[in-house]
Amino acid sequence: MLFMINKTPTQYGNLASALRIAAKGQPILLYEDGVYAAMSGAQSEALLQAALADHPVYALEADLEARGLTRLVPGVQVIGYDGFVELVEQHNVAPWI
Amino acid sequence: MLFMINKTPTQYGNLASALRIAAKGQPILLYEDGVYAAMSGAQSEALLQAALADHPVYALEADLEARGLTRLVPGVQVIGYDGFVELVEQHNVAPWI
Amino acid sequence: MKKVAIVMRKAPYGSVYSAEGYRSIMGLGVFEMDVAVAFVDDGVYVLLKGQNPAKLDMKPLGDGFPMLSDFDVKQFYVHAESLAERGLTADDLVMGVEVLDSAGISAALAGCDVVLPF
Amino acid sequence: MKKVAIVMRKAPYGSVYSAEGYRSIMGLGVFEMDVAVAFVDDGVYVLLKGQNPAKLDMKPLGDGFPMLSDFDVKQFYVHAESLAERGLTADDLVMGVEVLDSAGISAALAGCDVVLPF
Amino acid sequence: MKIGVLIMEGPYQHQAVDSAYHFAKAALARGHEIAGIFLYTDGVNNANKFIRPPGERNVNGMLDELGALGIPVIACSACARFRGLQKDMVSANIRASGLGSLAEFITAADRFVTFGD
Amino acid sequence: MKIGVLIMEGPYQHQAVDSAYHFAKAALARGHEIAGIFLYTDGVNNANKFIRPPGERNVNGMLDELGALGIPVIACSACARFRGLQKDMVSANIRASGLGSLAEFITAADRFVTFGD
Repeated sequence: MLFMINKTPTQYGNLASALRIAAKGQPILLYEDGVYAAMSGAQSEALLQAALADHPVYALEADLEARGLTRLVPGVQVIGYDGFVELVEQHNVAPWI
Repeated sequence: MLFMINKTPTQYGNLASALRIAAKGQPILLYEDGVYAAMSGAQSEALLQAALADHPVYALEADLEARGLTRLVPGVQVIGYDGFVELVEQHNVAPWI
Repeated sequence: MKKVAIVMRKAPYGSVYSAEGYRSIMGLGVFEMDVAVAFVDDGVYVLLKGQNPAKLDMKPLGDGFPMLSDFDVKQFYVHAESLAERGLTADDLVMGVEVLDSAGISAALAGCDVVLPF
Repeated sequence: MKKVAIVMRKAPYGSVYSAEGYRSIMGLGVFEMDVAVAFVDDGVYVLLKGQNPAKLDMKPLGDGFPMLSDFDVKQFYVHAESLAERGLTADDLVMGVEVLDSAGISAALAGCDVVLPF
Repeated sequence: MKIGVLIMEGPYQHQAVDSAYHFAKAALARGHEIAGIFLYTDGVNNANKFIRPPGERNVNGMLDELGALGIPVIACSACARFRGLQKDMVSANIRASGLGSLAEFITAADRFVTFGD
Repeated sequence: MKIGVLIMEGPYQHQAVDSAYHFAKAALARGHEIAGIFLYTDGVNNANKFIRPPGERNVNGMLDELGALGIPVIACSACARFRGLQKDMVSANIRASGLGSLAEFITAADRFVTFGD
């Protein structure tokens, strides 16, 4: 199951909620406003570190670039839409929107 | 300044944000999904108690009834749309949506 | 037969999502599809007893759920932590449901082919 | 002359709100109106340097803000705690702004007749 | 008192337009004047006269009713172009116009309330 | 692989339809088939052929382009009635139909992805 997160972790509970439900090893995709969770130095980094401890975490490149996000938490894997499709090939999808 | 909150306190940061910005004594109106913050016994009750310590807190009756909310935190003042208008008569409005 | 999970995470009335989630359960239930419904986060509010949106000129939502069994939809899961955080118990809900912990919800979703979020 | 505060609390691109907030600043600035802009919560992301939504086929937003002074909009306030929580400093922003604590933002809003939220 | 209203979400998807309507009716009942209702971003979709909800409240009808009382109800013309709302789709008591109308309502109003998401 | 797509938000207000479009294009580029794109709730507003954004991407054009490739793009007919989207406003390569189409797409698809708010 691929958990898809499209909201910021600073004003919305989506990422925290997904981390309660997702089983260890299931991947997390940050896209749209969800990519802000990948920023290093933010208070929400603790949440992302918790995610990385149990899950592969991906962030969509087009959404990172749009928002000017460059300082990312190490371990987050930046992927394009083709990588997004590849994840969907491998997993059923749980849009945690 | 009347701070208007229309989101739940459990998945959205709106109420917490308004409480940082609102000056002591400025009223808070819970309406739409914001009325869930008025429920007693929820974990978010601590946030509402903090609000009540510094602000008059109002909740819109039509929205409470729609959602079946009856067990309210003591101190929350239930008002109709006419009460909403009365608050707007007395204050400029900051919709914290 | 495809197994579809309707996952409700939003509160009712403030947005159309929960009402449309309900309509999609009925709509998909009439087709050959194995539908499960999970209530997580603010979605647990959808099942709260005593909803009455008459003053908003809207239709009540919660009371419709017990009737979904007529559409052969019988798997209803509620997330225990989401209930507890909101100061709610199973007695506050319009129907009997299976209350599951996070691992239980996770397992229920893992058994489905499709997750539709509302 | 009416004093209007545009309060930006949402992140850009995910929804239209910040883009329309920008358009409303320009639109109202040409009329006889005293416009102040406050960036709070996720709204501080609107001013982040280096935005490039070319791959989304959208228009970049942040770079437009320094030009708003041409429309006589010159009061820009950023909430200090919102910046700090996001690991950002004033150097990360596209323009010089007044960084205010919560009491400062509160006072700025209290001096306005109208708050438009975006 | 004169009260201005801004609506930023469309019909049925969010409660915003419903809240705005009930607020406006209550304001009128308390003897206030509504300086104007400006429909912005998705709010313009409420102006669509072809809205036909089977067995539910008609959100366009509700706003049009306020327009029929003489309240200016204005849909942002730029937002309308972005959303495919053409002039002949707008109900009788609503008009399309620019942000100047919003500025006008703000100028005229003693209080101003925004409803959105 | 066959992939189904559901879109629950309208043009410009949210990024959902843009994300869905870029995802679908990438899926096609990787050799997949799109079983169908279902436009639900505000998603039906993307079907409006009168969308004319001055100097910006045309969201209706993007979905219509996918329809022209032979992908079924279906707007929920009940949601369309609630939102005033009439049949003659729907662009050439999009059609209105019921939830049966959504069920059909789910049945046909190996994977199913929803975009919304």
